[in-house]
Amino acid sequence: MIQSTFFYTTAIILFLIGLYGVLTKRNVIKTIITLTIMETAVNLFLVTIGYVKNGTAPIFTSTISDVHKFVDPLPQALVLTSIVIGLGTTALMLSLAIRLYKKYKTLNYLEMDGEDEK
Amino acid sequence: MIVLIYLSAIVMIISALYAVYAKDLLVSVVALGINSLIVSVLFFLMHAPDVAITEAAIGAGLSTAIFVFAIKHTERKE
Amino acid sequence: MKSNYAVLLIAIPLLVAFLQPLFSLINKRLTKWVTFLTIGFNFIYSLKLLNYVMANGAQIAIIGNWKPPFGINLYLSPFSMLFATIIYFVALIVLLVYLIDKPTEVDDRMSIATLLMVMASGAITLTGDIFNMFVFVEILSISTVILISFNNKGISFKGAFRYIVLASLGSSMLLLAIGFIYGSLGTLNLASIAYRFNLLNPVYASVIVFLFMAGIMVEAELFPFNAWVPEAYKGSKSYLNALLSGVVGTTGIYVLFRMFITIFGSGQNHIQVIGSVNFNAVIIVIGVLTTLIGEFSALSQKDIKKILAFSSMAQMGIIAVTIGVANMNSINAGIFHLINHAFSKSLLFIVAFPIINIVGSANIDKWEGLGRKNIFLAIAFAIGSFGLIGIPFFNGFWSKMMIVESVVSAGGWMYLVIGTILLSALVETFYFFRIIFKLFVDKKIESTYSVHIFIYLAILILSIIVIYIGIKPSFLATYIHKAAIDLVDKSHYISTVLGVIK
Amino acid sequence: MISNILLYTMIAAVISFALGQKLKAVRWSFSALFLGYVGFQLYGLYGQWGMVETHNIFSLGSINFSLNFGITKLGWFFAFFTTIINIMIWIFSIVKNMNEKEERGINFLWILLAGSNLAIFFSVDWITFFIAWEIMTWTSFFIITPGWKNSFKAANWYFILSMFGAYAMLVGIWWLYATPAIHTLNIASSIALLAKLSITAPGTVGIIIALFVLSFFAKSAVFPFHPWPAEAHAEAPDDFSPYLSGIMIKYGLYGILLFIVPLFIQIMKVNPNIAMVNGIPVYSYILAWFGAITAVLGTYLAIVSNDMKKLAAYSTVSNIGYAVTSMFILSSAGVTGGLFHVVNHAVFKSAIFLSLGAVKFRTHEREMHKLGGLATKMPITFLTFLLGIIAAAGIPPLNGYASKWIIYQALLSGHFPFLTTMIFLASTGAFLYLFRALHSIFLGQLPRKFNNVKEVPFLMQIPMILGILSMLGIGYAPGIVLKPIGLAVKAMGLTPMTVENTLMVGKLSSINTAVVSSTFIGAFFFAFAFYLIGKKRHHVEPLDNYTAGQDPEEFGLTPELYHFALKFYEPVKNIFRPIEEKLNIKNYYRALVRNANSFGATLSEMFKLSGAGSSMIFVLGLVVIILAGWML
Amino acid sequence: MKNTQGMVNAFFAFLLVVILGIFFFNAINQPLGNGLVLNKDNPDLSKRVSIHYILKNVHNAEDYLAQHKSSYFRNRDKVKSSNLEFGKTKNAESGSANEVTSIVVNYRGFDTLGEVTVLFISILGLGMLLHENKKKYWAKPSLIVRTGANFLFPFIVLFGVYVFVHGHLTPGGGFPGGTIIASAALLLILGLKDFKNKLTMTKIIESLAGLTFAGLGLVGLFTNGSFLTNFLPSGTMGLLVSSGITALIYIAVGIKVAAELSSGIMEMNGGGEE
Repeated sequence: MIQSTFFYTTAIILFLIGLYGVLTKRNVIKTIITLTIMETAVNLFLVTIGYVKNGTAPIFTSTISDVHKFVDPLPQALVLTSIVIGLGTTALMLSLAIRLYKKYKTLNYLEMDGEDEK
Repeated sequence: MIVLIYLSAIVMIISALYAVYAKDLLVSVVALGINSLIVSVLFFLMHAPDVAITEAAIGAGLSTAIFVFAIKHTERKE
Repeated sequence: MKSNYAVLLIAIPLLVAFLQPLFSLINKRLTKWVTFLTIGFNFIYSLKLLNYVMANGAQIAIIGNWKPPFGINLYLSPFSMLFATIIYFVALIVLLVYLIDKPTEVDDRMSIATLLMVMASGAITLTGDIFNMFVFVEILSISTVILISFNNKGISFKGAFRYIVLASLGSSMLLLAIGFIYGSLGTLNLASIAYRFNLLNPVYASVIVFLFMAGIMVEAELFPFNAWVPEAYKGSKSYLNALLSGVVGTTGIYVLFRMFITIFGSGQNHIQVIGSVNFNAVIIVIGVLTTLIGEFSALSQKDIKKILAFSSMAQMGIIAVTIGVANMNSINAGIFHLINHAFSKSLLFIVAFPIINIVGSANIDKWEGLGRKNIFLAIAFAIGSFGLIGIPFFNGFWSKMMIVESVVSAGGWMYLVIGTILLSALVETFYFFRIIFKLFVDKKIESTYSVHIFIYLAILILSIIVIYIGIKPSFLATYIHKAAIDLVDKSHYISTVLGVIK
Repeated sequence: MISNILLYTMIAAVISFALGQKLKAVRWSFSALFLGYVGFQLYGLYGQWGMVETHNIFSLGSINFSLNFGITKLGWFFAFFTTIINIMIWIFSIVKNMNEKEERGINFLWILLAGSNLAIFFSVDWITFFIAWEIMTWTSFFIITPGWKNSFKAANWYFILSMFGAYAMLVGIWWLYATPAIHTLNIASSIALLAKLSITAPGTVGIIIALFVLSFFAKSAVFPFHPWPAEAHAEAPDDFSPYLSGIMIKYGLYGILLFIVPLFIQIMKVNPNIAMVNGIPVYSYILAWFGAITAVLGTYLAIVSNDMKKLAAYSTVSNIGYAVTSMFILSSAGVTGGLFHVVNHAVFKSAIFLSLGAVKFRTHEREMHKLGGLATKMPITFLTFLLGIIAAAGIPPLNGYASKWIIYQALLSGHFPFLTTMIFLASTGAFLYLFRALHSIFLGQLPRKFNNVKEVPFLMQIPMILGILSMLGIGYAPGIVLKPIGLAVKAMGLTPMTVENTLMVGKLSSINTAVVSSTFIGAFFFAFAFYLIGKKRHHVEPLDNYTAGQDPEEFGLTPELYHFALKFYEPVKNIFRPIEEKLNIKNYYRALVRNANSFGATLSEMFKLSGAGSSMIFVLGLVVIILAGWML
Repeated sequence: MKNTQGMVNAFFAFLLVVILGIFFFNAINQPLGNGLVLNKDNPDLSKRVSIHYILKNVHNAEDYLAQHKSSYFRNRDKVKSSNLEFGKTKNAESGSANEVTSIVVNYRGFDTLGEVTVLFISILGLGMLLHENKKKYWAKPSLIVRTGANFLFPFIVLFGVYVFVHGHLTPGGGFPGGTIIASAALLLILGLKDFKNKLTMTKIIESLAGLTFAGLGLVGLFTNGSFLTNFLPSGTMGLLVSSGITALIYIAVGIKVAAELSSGIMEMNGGGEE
């Protein structure tokens, strides 16, 4: 079955790509995209922590109820919450981006110096 | 089966790089959608159906919609 | 169990917040009053709990009837209740001013955001579970964004955007740290993390602590993560900045205190060297850098909001140094200084609000002669800055004395640290002296803005506190002493929560 | 006993502030009367040595903060003579503040300052000393800058240097408390323990002494910190300058006498392996040199200054130099001389400043070349100024001579040839600027616009007359002042000089001041008699000259032209110009300020850089912090 | 000058990313030897607190910890647990067949309450920032989309309701169910030309749902002495009416998320209050 180190490495690589993007990109919406990538990477990392080799989904059904083969449900609960938090922050950041664009007519963060800067 | 998973992981990383480097914002939003779609597939393969559905509905579905709305109200080129 | 009702401090504001949209359909000003009354309830109830806890020691409040290592619990101790009470009190004073600010059509959303922000920071001080703390940190950062963009100028959106980028960067790192902790220790409860933290592999543990620090330093306004401070403070209304620095900053530093001395600390001699990384030195270097940057950037500023922003960043740096030094005196000094800073900085921000309206601009060169126009505001500003700088018989003096004593007694390269801190304190004294001098210059100012009675009330309350702590700090000293003991005593924390002696 | 004196001072300050805007005279006379009562109480306290009162404020962690006051011989002496001088000044300011707008705030802060002044002299442990020190510093700022536009630039140097000194002392105090060998806040015991520690850990003791010396030198404007008194005294309200240069600048000297000098004496006794330079520890010798340099620098700067109050301020700096030098040669004559000079300087310098205040009260002019010929118009002020500068120059009948005589005794008997030459150079140089001031202000030609200048009201003349009497009195019988000084010197562990009411016995020689003063006074009357007998002098108008019958006015001649006062010592300035360019302390300070501001600007610029730039600093910050974790 | 500064900045960012990369990989691949570390190959669940959530024997574990104190941490698997059977076990501790839901709502319900507030406050912030957002008219939707929208809307809503009603039995729950309903609303916005935002109605639904969630929690506090306790019997595992208030809470969460996200999308689409 799948080696979980593989998922850990993908998660970390994705996280680092996102971090690199945040630090270098100047476009407002591009930064939001890179932050979302980072959040997905962290979610992938969290779920891989709960992954048990050849386990089954932690749900009792009429056919499956062998408790010891269950995958760890707690990281999944955490990821459930963190995905929705990610959605919340992304929605807020995007509305900020819209208001910034309406005010400064540009999405490039460097060129946003309005008159009330001084 | 294993090859499929390794392949999807590679696609995920490529779509993430694409999302970061694409000049056109819509293209990078689509790449982001692909990325979260593949992640929800991986969640499913890791026996986390709950998270898979949520990631699909929120990550692929709604986030992309919100991004498109935002681009509609601002501009497309970087 | 009586202490389980402590969760009301969080449940009632949440319930009221969910109801606020209905109130806003009736009348927007009503939501302002509802927020004020709920925070008032929170303050009174937390005062009662504080005295209860001071009398019979630390308690835990259980949620969902699952005992601590398995369920989520709130840890009510002199340290956490003291800070919850101070946060609610500062928020109450700021809301007093917000009640009479001119109405806007987004007032209902704004009062909900303030209510949730204060609830979240109170919850962070109380919670005993690491993921629960993450969720409340998230609520805190989102409502801070709303608070900053309430002023709806270009700069406030820039400040808000920069804050939310850093905050979500920090929270992903926080989540990564929680993942690492759960992966190795298999628990999310702070007490059981504390109990088994030293079993961790040193390199692994240092990664956890670095990631956790990255997550919290955004709220605590410490060096690499405080790029948002100047623009956010310039963008938001000045009395709301009192919330930013008094509530958000205090919560950030509270978490640093709690995590670095009780949870990651090594029992009696506080933070230990994890693997090859000496975290005492890391925090001290962060604190010194923040203080230097904060003070010297404030020197060249002309805008009062930015000056006060940089000065609150610098004070947080000084408190971070006391966390780094981590002997008994320095923890007492850090707690005392954090309380003093919360009061005197909020007083300065609240006084700045009417002054900006009277003078018409936040640029201090235009403030000349204000003392002639409104002597009460000028004296209040002087009291606030004396409290912050540490003039004898004002509240900052005692905590500054203790900070110098504790850092000097740590010996070794601490003399360099105390040198930079006092150099920056000298710079801070200078630019506050420059502002006070400008206030009392003999010049005429005409303005029609009349200061509302509530603003005077808020300023009066805070000035009385600043002076009272200065003259008779003994009543506060008992609280701080108990809080410091509760903070440092790791095995007591573990035994109250888990019932297991370390 | 002392704490309720301080409490009454607080109450008095509030009462006098509460008095209405119109009751100015009542306010100042009330404060003068109150201080008289305090002086009387202090007199009553003479003799109750070693009585200590403690009030503990709170204790947290392992420190308990408490205010404790006690009467020491040195402290009582300083407190008593400063209160007397303060009463004199307040009588002067009753009238002076008639048309002063800011006087209500100044009065409130000044009474608090007087209270903190007493608290400094009566504090027995370091915390009380530091609290009183900071209250004194802060109240004096707001008196110097009571809201006048340009007084900020003048006072900000005073502010930065004294706060720098205060923080240095703060670190010193807590370093004392933190070192396990000492671990006490009481001043006396910290001296003894520090001396013992100097055997084992001379390095730490050296740094602690350096910190305290830094703070005291910053307060008393000794060599590296000498520029601030000029602007601060010039800009201060005219009745506050005598207080500032008579009393406030002596706190540093009080600190030295309280802590540093007894410490050096103890170290000399206790610690055998100390590098000695003809009888005293080497660092005490170096500090003496600092005093000497201040004396010479003060004289030079006084010579070249053109503003009368700046001139007086620089002369204070040079007098401080004499006192510091004589104190640091650690002989009993040296310390007595230094202490005596502090008192004498306070007396004659406040007399000089009072007369300058009177001149400014009438003429509202500070530049010396715009004044002249006021002697006839303001005789009493002229007389005070004349006797003041004679005392400052150290000429026998007046008190300056007595203390300078002891200082020279100490320097010569201690075999310090170079120090003596420096002090001698400085005090002879004093003649230059003192008589220049006398000539430019009182002698010479009276400018037209001061024709109807009258003498200052009688109430302002009283302190001046008191000044004259005390100068003559101390000159005639220095024993009155020298006896309490002897007690203080004995408390420090030195054998006091043998002194009678009018007799002073030094190592090399002894002098009977009564005989000396009476001969001088006799000679003066003899000369005065000659002046009266002589033929009636015919006063020649300067304008009565060969303008060939034409009216001198149209010719453009005015009396002011004949008043040579503007570039009086230009040649002296030209001699020292090359040196002044290179090592001018003021330029160094200005450069320091410029760098601090630009450093601040670049830092705040770092935050403004949006997007790319700021993330670079973000990254650098993280890398620095991670490395700090490893290295330290 | 600008791109050189960009280059320098890119280099520093790359430097930091490499350092953090080394950090993380080093932390992941630590040998199992000295000290606890992330066990990659087969994480032993019995070392984690979630073993009790799976076996639903948290109360037994609490008593065991109370008696055996610190030895509990070494032998967690000795805690007595009853075997669980889908459709058979009665009145189990948390009663919901889906373990993840039992953790999300029952064991760690407080997090979900926080989570719902996060969504509530961020949509509120969105509304505050965009409330004067004018509607930008899109290209006219094609015929297929218009008819499809009207036709598909009820079915998507039905599917969403199904997902969050069966939250405690099958995968999915309040959050995905709410999002599906919100995507149905999105479909309507795309499909109908004259779509008017119904914000006040969504606001009322949203606050009522929130009220039920917090209200249930408070009822738990006042009846059983601690917030969010499951005061209803948890019935037989696997049936629709089981696991006490967990199902009710998840339905409330589903409705709240649905109302919030749809009002968020309406505001994002612009056109203001209606």
